[in-house]
Amino acid sequence: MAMLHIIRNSGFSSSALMQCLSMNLPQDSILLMDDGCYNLNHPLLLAALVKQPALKVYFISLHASARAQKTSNTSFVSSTLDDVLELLFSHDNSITWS
Amino acid sequence: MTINYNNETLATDKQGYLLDFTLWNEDVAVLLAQTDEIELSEAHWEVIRFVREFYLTYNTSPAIRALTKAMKAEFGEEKASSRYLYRLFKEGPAKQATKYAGLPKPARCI
Amino acid sequence: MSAAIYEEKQTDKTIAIVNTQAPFSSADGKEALDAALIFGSYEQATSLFFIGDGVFQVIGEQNASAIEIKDYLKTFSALEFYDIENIYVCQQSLTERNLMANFHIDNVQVLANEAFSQRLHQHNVIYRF
Amino acid sequence: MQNTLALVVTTPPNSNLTTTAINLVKRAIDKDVAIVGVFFYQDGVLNAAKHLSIPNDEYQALQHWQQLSNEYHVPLHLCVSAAEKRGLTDELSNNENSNIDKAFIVSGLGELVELTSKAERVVQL
Repeated sequence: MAMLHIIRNSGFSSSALMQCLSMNLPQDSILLMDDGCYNLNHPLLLAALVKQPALKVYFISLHASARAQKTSNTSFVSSTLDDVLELLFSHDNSITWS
Repeated sequence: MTINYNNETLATDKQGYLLDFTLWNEDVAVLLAQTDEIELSEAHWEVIRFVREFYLTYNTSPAIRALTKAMKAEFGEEKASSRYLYRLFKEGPAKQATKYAGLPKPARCI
Repeated sequence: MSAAIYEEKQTDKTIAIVNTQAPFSSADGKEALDAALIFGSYEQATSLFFIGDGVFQVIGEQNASAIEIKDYLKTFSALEFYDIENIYVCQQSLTERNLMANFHIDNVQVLANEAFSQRLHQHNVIYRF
Repeated sequence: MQNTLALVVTTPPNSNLTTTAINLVKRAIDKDVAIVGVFFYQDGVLNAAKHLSIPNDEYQALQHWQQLSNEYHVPLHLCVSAAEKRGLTDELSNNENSNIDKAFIVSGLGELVELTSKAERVVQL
Protein backbone atom coordinates (compact mmCIF):
# COMPACT_ATOMS: atom_id res chain seq x y z
CA MET A 1 0.00 0.00 0.00
CA ALA A 2 1.25 3.49 -0.81
CA MET A 3 1.74 5.67 2.23
CA LEU A 4 1.81 9.45 2.48
CA HIS A 5 4.42 10.58 5.00
CA ILE A 6 3.63 14.03 6.38
CA ILE A 7 6.59 15.81 7.98
CA ARG A 8 5.86 18.88 10.10
CA ASN A 9 9.20 19.40 11.86
CA SER A 10 12.65 20.50 10.91
CA GLY A 11 14.99 17.55 10.59
CA PHE A 12 17.67 19.68 12.24
CA SER A 13 15.87 19.56 15.58
CA SER A 14 13.67 16.47 15.47
CA SER A 15 14.00 12.85 14.41
CA ALA A 16 10.84 13.07 12.27
CA LEU A 17 12.69 13.26 8.96
CA MET A 18 15.13 10.51 9.88
CA GLN A 19 12.37 8.15 11.01
CA CYS A 20 10.30 8.93 7.94
CA LEU A 21 13.22 8.13 5.63
CA SER A 22 13.88 4.86 7.43
CA MET A 23 10.24 3.80 6.94
CA ASN A 24 9.84 5.09 3.40
CA LEU A 25 9.16 2.43 0.74
CA PRO A 26 9.48 2.99 -3.03
CA GLN A 27 5.74 3.43 -3.63
CA ASP A 28 5.41 6.12 -0.90
CA SER A 29 5.41 9.91 -1.06
CA ILE A 30 6.70 12.52 1.36
CA LEU A 31 4.88 15.77 2.08
CA LEU A 32 6.71 18.66 3.76
CA MET A 33 4.26 20.78 5.76
CA ASP A 34 4.76 23.64 8.26
CA ASP A 35 8.31 23.45 9.70
CA GLY A 36 8.79 20.35 7.58
CA CYS A 37 9.60 22.81 4.78
CA TYR A 38 12.95 23.48 6.47
CA ASN A 39 13.93 20.05 5.15
CA LEU A 40 13.98 21.26 1.54
CA ASN A 41 17.75 21.58 1.87
CA HIS A 42 18.37 18.95 4.51
CA PRO A 43 21.34 16.72 3.62
CA LEU A 44 19.50 13.53 4.64
CA LEU A 45 16.61 14.26 2.30
CA LEU A 46 18.91 15.32 -0.54
CA ALA A 47 20.94 12.13 -0.07
CA ALA A 48 17.75 10.06 -0.14
CA LEU A 49 16.81 11.70 -3.44
CA VAL A 50 20.19 10.87 -4.95
CA LYS A 51 19.79 7.25 -3.89
CA GLN A 52 16.14 7.03 -4.99
CA PRO A 53 15.64 9.48 -7.84
CA ALA A 54 12.00 8.34 -8.19
CA LEU A 55 11.18 9.38 -4.61
CA LYS A 56 8.23 11.77 -4.66
CA VAL A 57 8.53 14.74 -2.33
CA TYR A 58 5.80 17.38 -2.14
CA PHE A 59 5.99 20.63 -0.19
CA ILE A 60 3.38 23.27 0.58
CA SER A 61 4.70 26.28 -1.30
CA LEU A 62 2.99 28.81 0.97
CA HIS A 63 4.57 27.22 4.05
CA ALA A 64 7.98 27.21 2.39
CA SER A 65 7.90 30.78 1.04
CA ALA A 66 6.66 32.10 4.40
CA ARG A 67 9.82 30.60 5.88
CA ALA A 68 12.09 31.88 3.09
CA GLN A 69 12.76 28.29 2.04
CA LYS A 70 13.60 27.85 -1.62
CA THR A 71 14.71 24.98 -3.73
CA SER A 72 15.94 24.71 -7.25
CA ASN A 73 15.75 20.93 -7.10
CA THR A 74 13.08 19.87 -9.59
CA SER A 75 12.43 16.65 -7.67
CA PHE A 76 10.37 18.62 -5.18
CA VAL A 77 6.77 19.25 -6.18
CA SER A 78 5.29 22.58 -5.14
CA SER A 79 1.80 22.00 -3.72
CA THR A 80 -1.26 23.63 -2.15
CA LEU A 81 -3.62 22.36 0.56
CA ASP A 82 -5.98 21.34 -2.27
CA ASP A 83 -3.21 19.09 -3.54
CA VAL A 84 -2.82 17.69 -0.03
CA LEU A 85 -6.46 16.57 -0.10
CA GLU A 86 -5.82 14.79 -3.39
CA LEU A 87 -2.67 13.19 -2.01
CA LEU A 88 -4.58 11.88 1.01
CA PHE A 89 -7.03 10.10 -1.27
CA SER A 90 -4.52 8.92 -3.87
CA HIS A 91 -2.52 7.15 -1.14
CA ASP A 92 -3.81 4.21 0.90
CA ASN A 93 -2.90 5.66 4.27
CA SER A 94 -0.91 8.43 5.89
CA ILE A 95 1.42 8.91 8.83
CA THR A 96 2.29 12.23 10.42
CA TRP A 97 5.84 12.47 11.70
CA SER A 98 6.41 15.33 14.12
CA MET B 1 -16.66 13.25 50.68
CA THR B 2 -15.79 10.60 53.22
CA ILE B 3 -16.93 7.29 54.64
CA ASN B 4 -16.42 6.22 58.25
CA TYR B 5 -14.72 2.94 59.02
CA ASN B 6 -13.49 1.84 62.46
CA ASN B 7 -13.63 5.41 63.80
CA GLU B 8 -11.47 6.45 60.90
CA THR B 9 -12.43 8.73 58.05
CA LEU B 10 -11.66 7.51 54.56
CA ALA B 11 -11.67 10.16 51.83
CA THR B 12 -13.59 9.53 48.59
CA ASP B 13 -14.16 11.60 45.47
CA LYS B 14 -17.51 13.19 44.53
CA GLN B 15 -18.83 9.92 43.13
CA GLY B 16 -17.78 7.94 46.18
CA TYR B 17 -14.63 6.28 44.89
CA LEU B 18 -11.90 5.77 47.49
CA LEU B 19 -9.06 8.26 46.96
CA ASP B 20 -6.36 5.94 48.30
CA PHE B 21 -6.86 2.40 47.03
CA THR B 22 -4.36 1.00 49.57
CA LEU B 23 -6.80 1.79 52.45
CA TRP B 24 -9.30 -0.75 51.11
CA ASN B 25 -10.35 -4.02 52.71
CA GLU B 26 -13.44 -6.17 52.37
CA ASP B 27 -15.25 -4.39 55.22
CA VAL B 28 -14.68 -1.11 53.41
CA ALA B 29 -16.16 -2.67 50.27
CA VAL B 30 -19.36 -3.44 52.20
CA LEU B 31 -19.55 0.19 53.34
CA LEU B 32 -18.94 1.50 49.81
CA ALA B 33 -21.73 -0.72 48.50
CA GLN B 34 -24.04 0.39 51.33
CA THR B 35 -23.81 4.00 50.19
CA ASP B 36 -25.41 2.77 46.94
CA GLU B 37 -27.86 0.62 48.95
CA ILE B 38 -26.48 -2.58 47.55
CA GLU B 39 -25.97 -5.78 49.46
CA LEU B 40 -23.03 -7.74 48.14
CA SER B 41 -23.64 -11.37 47.19
CA GLU B 42 -20.97 -13.99 46.60
CA ALA B 43 -21.37 -13.36 42.86
CA HIS B 44 -20.60 -9.67 43.43
CA TRP B 45 -17.56 -10.59 45.52
CA GLU B 46 -16.17 -12.78 42.77
CA VAL B 47 -16.15 -9.85 40.37
CA ILE B 48 -14.94 -7.29 42.94
CA ARG B 49 -11.98 -9.44 43.96
CA PHE B 50 -11.21 -10.18 40.33
CA VAL B 51 -11.28 -6.51 39.30
CA ARG B 52 -9.04 -5.56 42.21
CA GLU B 53 -6.55 -8.29 41.35
CA PHE B 54 -6.58 -7.11 37.73
CA TYR B 55 -5.82 -3.56 38.83
CA LEU B 56 -3.01 -4.64 41.17
CA THR B 57 -1.45 -6.66 38.35
CA TYR B 58 -1.89 -4.32 35.39
CA ASN B 59 -2.25 -0.86 37.02
CA THR B 60 -5.54 -0.27 35.23
CA SER B 61 -9.14 -1.27 35.71
CA PRO B 62 -10.40 -3.47 32.88
CA ALA B 63 -12.87 -2.11 30.34
CA ILE B 64 -15.96 -4.30 30.11
CA ARG B 65 -14.75 -6.39 27.16
CA ALA B 66 -11.36 -6.99 28.69
CA LEU B 67 -13.12 -7.90 31.96
CA THR B 68 -15.30 -10.51 30.29
CA LYS B 69 -12.35 -11.94 28.39
CA ALA B 70 -10.20 -12.16 31.51
CA MET B 71 -13.08 -13.64 33.55
CA LYS B 72 -13.65 -16.28 30.93
CA ALA B 73 -10.15 -17.59 31.51
CA GLU B 74 -10.77 -17.64 35.28
CA PHE B 75 -14.42 -18.65 35.75
CA GLY B 76 -15.49 -20.10 32.38
CA GLU B 77 -17.98 -19.13 29.73
CA GLU B 78 -21.10 -18.71 31.86
CA LYS B 79 -19.81 -15.79 33.90
CA ALA B 80 -17.94 -14.20 31.03
CA SER B 81 -20.76 -12.29 29.41
CA SER B 82 -21.49 -8.59 29.71
CA ARG B 83 -25.12 -9.49 30.36
CA TYR B 84 -24.17 -11.49 33.45
CA LEU B 85 -22.01 -8.62 34.70
CA TYR B 86 -24.62 -5.94 33.99
CA ARG B 87 -27.18 -7.99 35.93
CA LEU B 88 -24.89 -7.84 38.96
CA PHE B 89 -23.78 -4.24 38.51
CA LYS B 90 -26.61 -2.29 36.97
CA GLU B 91 -24.70 0.96 36.66
CA GLY B 92 -22.05 -0.77 34.60
CA PRO B 93 -19.61 -3.39 35.90
CA ALA B 94 -16.49 -1.43 34.95
CA LYS B 95 -17.64 1.57 36.99
CA GLN B 96 -19.43 -0.09 39.87
CA ALA B 97 -17.25 -3.11 40.62
CA THR B 98 -14.24 -0.80 40.47
CA LYS B 99 -15.83 1.44 43.08
CA TYR B 100 -16.50 -1.34 45.59
CA ALA B 101 -13.03 -2.73 44.93
CA GLY B 102 -11.65 0.56 46.24
CA LEU B 103 -10.09 1.50 42.91
CA PRO B 104 -9.95 4.92 41.25
CA LYS B 105 -12.86 5.95 39.04
CA PRO B 106 -12.09 4.81 35.47
CA ALA B 107 -11.44 7.68 33.05
CA ARG B 108 -14.75 9.02 31.77
CA CYS B 109 -14.19 8.16 28.17
CA ILE B 110 -13.10 4.60 28.89
CA MET C 1 -21.47 3.74 24.22
CA SER C 2 -20.71 0.17 25.16
CA ALA C 3 -18.72 -2.26 23.09
CA ALA C 4 -21.84 -4.37 22.67
CA ILE C 5 -23.75 -1.59 20.94
CA TYR C 6 -20.86 -0.87 18.66
CA GLU C 7 -20.37 -4.42 17.45
CA GLU C 8 -22.84 -4.21 14.60
CA LYS C 9 -21.09 -1.24 13.02
CA GLN C 10 -17.55 -2.50 13.02
CA THR C 11 -15.53 -2.40 9.83
CA ASP C 12 -12.51 -4.42 8.90
CA LYS C 13 -10.06 -1.54 9.08
CA THR C 14 -6.73 -2.21 10.70
CA ILE C 15 -5.24 0.35 13.05
CA ALA C 16 -1.57 0.95 13.80
CA ILE C 17 -0.54 2.89 16.90
CA VAL C 18 3.07 4.03 16.44
CA ASN C 19 5.06 5.02 19.51
CA THR C 20 8.07 7.29 18.97
CA GLN C 21 8.58 8.85 22.41
CA ALA C 22 10.23 7.67 25.62
CA PRO C 23 7.71 6.75 28.34
CA PHE C 24 7.93 9.21 31.22
CA SER C 25 8.59 12.85 30.35
CA SER C 26 5.63 13.24 28.01
CA ALA C 27 2.09 11.88 28.16
CA ASP C 28 2.41 10.50 24.62
CA GLY C 29 3.07 6.88 25.58
CA LYS C 30 0.20 6.74 28.09
CA GLU C 31 -2.23 8.47 25.73
CA ALA C 32 -1.21 6.18 22.87
CA LEU C 33 -1.90 3.17 25.08
CA ASP C 34 -5.29 4.58 26.16
CA ALA C 35 -6.23 4.92 22.49
CA ALA C 36 -4.98 1.40 21.70
CA LEU C 37 -7.04 -0.09 24.55
CA ILE C 38 -10.18 1.61 23.28
CA PHE C 39 -9.65 0.39 19.73
CA GLY C 40 -9.08 -3.05 21.21
CA SER C 41 -12.24 -2.98 23.32
CA TYR C 42 -14.25 -2.00 20.25
CA GLU C 43 -12.84 -5.06 18.47
CA GLN C 44 -10.85 -3.11 15.92
CA ALA C 45 -7.77 -4.98 14.69
CA THR C 46 -5.04 -2.97 16.37
CA SER C 47 -1.25 -3.30 16.29
CA LEU C 48 1.40 -1.49 18.31
CA PHE C 49 4.66 -0.28 16.82
CA PHE C 50 7.72 1.03 18.67
CA ILE C 51 10.36 3.01 16.83
CA GLY C 52 12.96 5.64 17.75
CA ASP C 53 12.79 6.59 21.43
CA GLY C 54 9.49 4.69 21.54
CA VAL C 55 11.52 1.51 22.11
CA PHE C 56 12.36 2.82 25.59
CA GLN C 57 8.72 2.04 26.48
CA VAL C 58 9.17 -1.71 26.10
CA ILE C 59 12.58 -2.42 27.65
CA GLY C 60 12.67 -4.32 30.93
CA GLU C 61 13.69 -3.35 34.46
CA GLN C 62 12.07 0.08 34.50
CA ASN C 63 10.69 1.51 37.72
CA ALA C 64 8.31 4.41 37.21
CA SER C 65 7.12 4.52 40.80
CA ALA C 66 10.64 5.44 41.95
CA ILE C 67 10.11 8.80 40.26
CA GLU C 68 6.47 9.09 41.37
CA ILE C 69 5.01 8.35 37.95
CA LYS C 70 2.09 5.99 37.56
CA ASP C 71 3.51 2.83 36.03
CA TYR C 72 1.33 2.57 32.92
CA LEU C 73 3.90 0.19 31.41
CA LYS C 74 2.43 -2.59 33.58
CA THR C 75 -0.77 -2.26 31.53
CA PHE C 76 1.05 -3.58 28.44
CA SER C 77 0.81 -7.05 29.99
CA ALA C 78 -3.00 -6.79 29.79
CA LEU C 79 -3.02 -6.20 26.02
CA GLU C 80 -4.05 -9.79 25.34
CA PHE C 81 -7.39 -9.11 27.06
CA TYR C 82 -7.93 -6.34 24.51
CA ASP C 83 -7.04 -8.68 21.63
CA ILE C 84 -3.92 -6.69 20.81
CA GLU C 85 -1.43 -9.35 19.87
CA ASN C 86 0.74 -7.67 17.25
CA ILE C 87 3.52 -5.74 18.93
CA TYR C 88 6.43 -4.74 16.73
CA VAL C 89 9.75 -3.22 17.74
CA CYS C 90 12.26 -1.70 15.33
CA GLN C 91 15.58 -3.55 15.42
CA GLN C 92 17.55 -0.56 14.16
CA SER C 93 16.18 1.67 16.91
CA LEU C 94 17.31 -0.90 19.51
CA THR C 95 20.75 -1.17 17.94
CA GLU C 96 21.24 2.60 17.72
CA ARG C 97 20.50 2.82 21.45
CA ASN C 98 22.70 -0.12 22.35
CA LEU C 99 19.68 -1.98 23.77
CA MET C 100 19.25 -5.72 24.06
CA ALA C 101 15.97 -7.40 23.15
CA ASN C 102 15.05 -7.58 26.85
CA PHE C 103 11.41 -6.55 27.21
CA HIS C 104 8.89 -6.29 30.05
CA ILE C 105 6.21 -7.91 27.87
CA ASP C 106 6.08 -11.18 26.00
CA ASN C 107 5.31 -11.80 22.34
CA VAL C 108 7.17 -8.76 21.08
CA GLN C 109 8.35 -9.13 17.50
CA VAL C 110 11.63 -7.42 16.71
CA LEU C 111 11.77 -6.60 13.00
CA ALA C 112 14.45 -5.16 10.76
CA ASN C 113 13.65 -1.83 9.13
CA GLU C 114 12.15 -3.10 5.91
CA ALA C 115 9.98 -5.78 7.52
CA PHE C 116 8.87 -3.32 10.21
CA SER C 117 7.90 -0.81 7.54
CA GLN C 118 6.11 -3.45 5.46
CA ARG C 119 3.96 -4.38 8.47
CA LEU C 120 3.19 -0.72 9.12
CA HIS C 121 2.14 -0.27 5.50
CA GLN C 122 -0.45 -3.04 5.84
CA HIS C 123 -2.59 -0.93 8.20
CA ASN C 124 -5.44 1.28 7.00
CA VAL C 125 -5.10 3.98 9.61
CA ILE C 126 -1.93 5.03 11.39
CA TYR C 127 -1.81 7.12 14.55
CA ARG C 128 1.64 8.24 15.64
CA PHE C 129 2.38 9.40 19.18
CA MET D 1 -19.29 9.55 -4.62
CA GLN D 2 -18.07 12.14 -2.16
CA ASN D 3 -14.76 11.46 -0.42
CA THR D 4 -14.89 11.38 3.37
CA LEU D 5 -12.14 12.52 5.70
CA ALA D 6 -11.65 12.64 9.47
CA LEU D 7 -9.04 14.75 11.24
CA VAL D 8 -7.34 14.06 14.53
CA VAL D 9 -5.90 17.21 16.06
CA THR D 10 -3.20 16.73 18.68
CA THR D 11 -1.64 20.20 18.56
CA PRO D 12 -2.73 23.05 20.89
CA PRO D 13 -4.29 26.31 19.67
CA ASN D 14 -1.25 28.36 20.64
CA SER D 15 0.79 26.35 18.15
CA ASN D 16 0.71 27.67 14.60
CA LEU D 17 0.24 24.08 13.44
CA THR D 18 -3.46 24.40 14.30
CA THR D 19 -3.85 26.95 11.51
CA THR D 20 -2.86 24.32 8.98
CA ALA D 21 -5.47 21.89 10.35
CA ILE D 22 -8.19 24.57 10.18
CA ASN D 23 -7.20 25.59 6.65
CA LEU D 24 -7.21 21.99 5.49
CA VAL D 25 -10.77 21.55 6.81
CA LYS D 26 -11.80 24.74 4.99
CA ARG D 27 -10.26 23.57 1.72
CA ALA D 28 -11.98 20.21 2.13
CA ILE D 29 -15.35 21.92 2.46
CA ASP D 30 -14.68 24.00 -0.66
CA LYS D 31 -13.55 20.95 -2.60
CA ASP D 32 -16.62 18.95 -1.56
CA VAL D 33 -14.72 16.49 0.61
CA ALA D 34 -17.03 15.56 3.48
CA ILE D 35 -15.45 16.05 6.91
CA VAL D 36 -16.92 13.24 8.99
CA GLY D 37 -15.55 14.89 12.09
CA VAL D 38 -12.58 16.39 13.86
CA PHE D 39 -11.36 14.62 16.98
CA PHE D 40 -9.30 16.55 19.52
CA TYR D 41 -6.88 14.48 21.56
CA GLN D 42 -3.79 15.11 23.69
CA ASP D 43 -2.92 18.86 23.79
CA GLY D 44 -5.36 19.33 20.90
CA VAL D 45 -8.21 19.42 23.43
CA LEU D 46 -7.02 22.89 24.49
CA ASN D 47 -8.56 24.18 21.26
CA ALA D 48 -11.89 23.94 23.09
CA ALA D 49 -10.85 26.16 26.01
CA LYS D 50 -13.52 28.85 26.15
CA HIS D 51 -11.52 31.32 28.18
CA LEU D 52 -8.35 31.14 26.18
CA SER D 53 -7.39 34.72 25.44
CA ILE D 54 -5.21 35.40 22.44
CA PRO D 55 -4.29 39.03 21.61
CA ASN D 56 -6.65 40.55 19.02
CA ASP D 57 -3.96 40.95 16.40
CA GLU D 58 -3.07 37.23 16.46
CA TYR D 59 -4.73 34.24 14.83
CA GLN D 60 -8.00 33.40 16.58
CA ALA D 61 -8.13 29.63 16.29
CA LEU D 62 -11.29 29.35 18.40
CA GLN D 63 -13.27 31.71 16.14
CA HIS D 64 -12.33 29.59 13.14
CA TRP D 65 -13.41 26.38 14.87
CA GLN D 66 -16.69 28.05 15.88
CA GLN D 67 -17.26 29.08 12.29
CA LEU D 68 -16.60 25.54 11.05
CA SER D 69 -19.06 24.20 13.59
CA ASN D 70 -21.78 26.83 13.19
CA GLU D 71 -21.73 27.48 9.45
CA TYR D 72 -20.53 24.18 8.07
CA HIS D 73 -21.71 21.82 10.81
CA VAL D 74 -18.33 20.14 11.15
CA PRO D 75 -18.60 17.94 14.29
CA LEU D 76 -15.82 18.86 16.72
CA HIS D 77 -15.33 16.02 19.21
CA LEU D 78 -13.34 16.39 22.39
CA CYS D 79 -11.77 13.50 24.29
CA VAL D 80 -13.16 14.28 27.74
CA SER D 81 -10.48 12.36 29.64
CA ALA D 82 -7.69 14.25 27.88
CA ALA D 83 -9.63 17.49 28.46
CA GLU D 84 -10.16 16.88 32.18
CA LYS D 85 -6.46 16.19 32.61
CA ARG D 86 -5.83 19.64 31.18
CA GLY D 87 -8.33 21.53 33.33
CA LEU D 88 -11.26 21.54 30.91
CA THR D 89 -14.54 20.27 32.27
CA ASP D 90 -18.26 20.37 31.57
CA GLU D 91 -19.02 19.26 35.13
CA LEU D 92 -18.82 22.63 36.90
CA SER D 93 -21.80 23.79 38.93
CA ASN D 94 -23.86 24.44 35.80
CA ASN D 95 -23.49 24.48 32.05
CA GLU D 96 -23.01 28.24 31.91
CA ASN D 97 -19.85 27.72 33.89
CA SER D 98 -18.40 25.01 31.70
CA ASN D 99 -15.02 26.12 30.41
CA ILE D 100 -15.48 24.12 27.20
CA ASP D 101 -16.70 26.20 24.27
CA LYS D 102 -20.12 25.09 23.10
CA ALA D 103 -18.96 24.57 19.52
CA PHE D 104 -17.32 21.38 20.80
CA ILE D 105 -18.98 18.06 21.60
CA VAL D 106 -17.81 16.36 24.77
CA SER D 107 -17.00 12.81 23.64
CA GLY D 108 -14.77 9.92 24.49
CA LEU D 109 -12.19 7.87 22.66
CA GLY D 110 -15.08 5.71 21.46
CA GLU D 111 -15.86 8.56 19.08
CA LEU D 112 -12.32 8.29 17.68
CA VAL D 113 -13.06 4.64 16.94
CA GLU D 114 -16.27 5.65 15.23
CA LEU D 115 -14.69 8.38 13.08
CA THR D 116 -11.80 6.08 12.20
CA SER D 117 -14.13 3.42 10.94
CA LYS D 118 -16.52 5.79 9.14
CA ALA D 119 -14.10 8.00 7.19
CA GLU D 120 -12.36 6.78 4.05
CA ARG D 121 -9.18 8.55 5.13
CA VAL D 122 -7.92 9.85 8.44
CA VAL D 123 -5.20 12.44 8.88
CA GLN D 124 -3.48 13.37 12.13
CA LEU D 125 -2.49 17.03 12.36
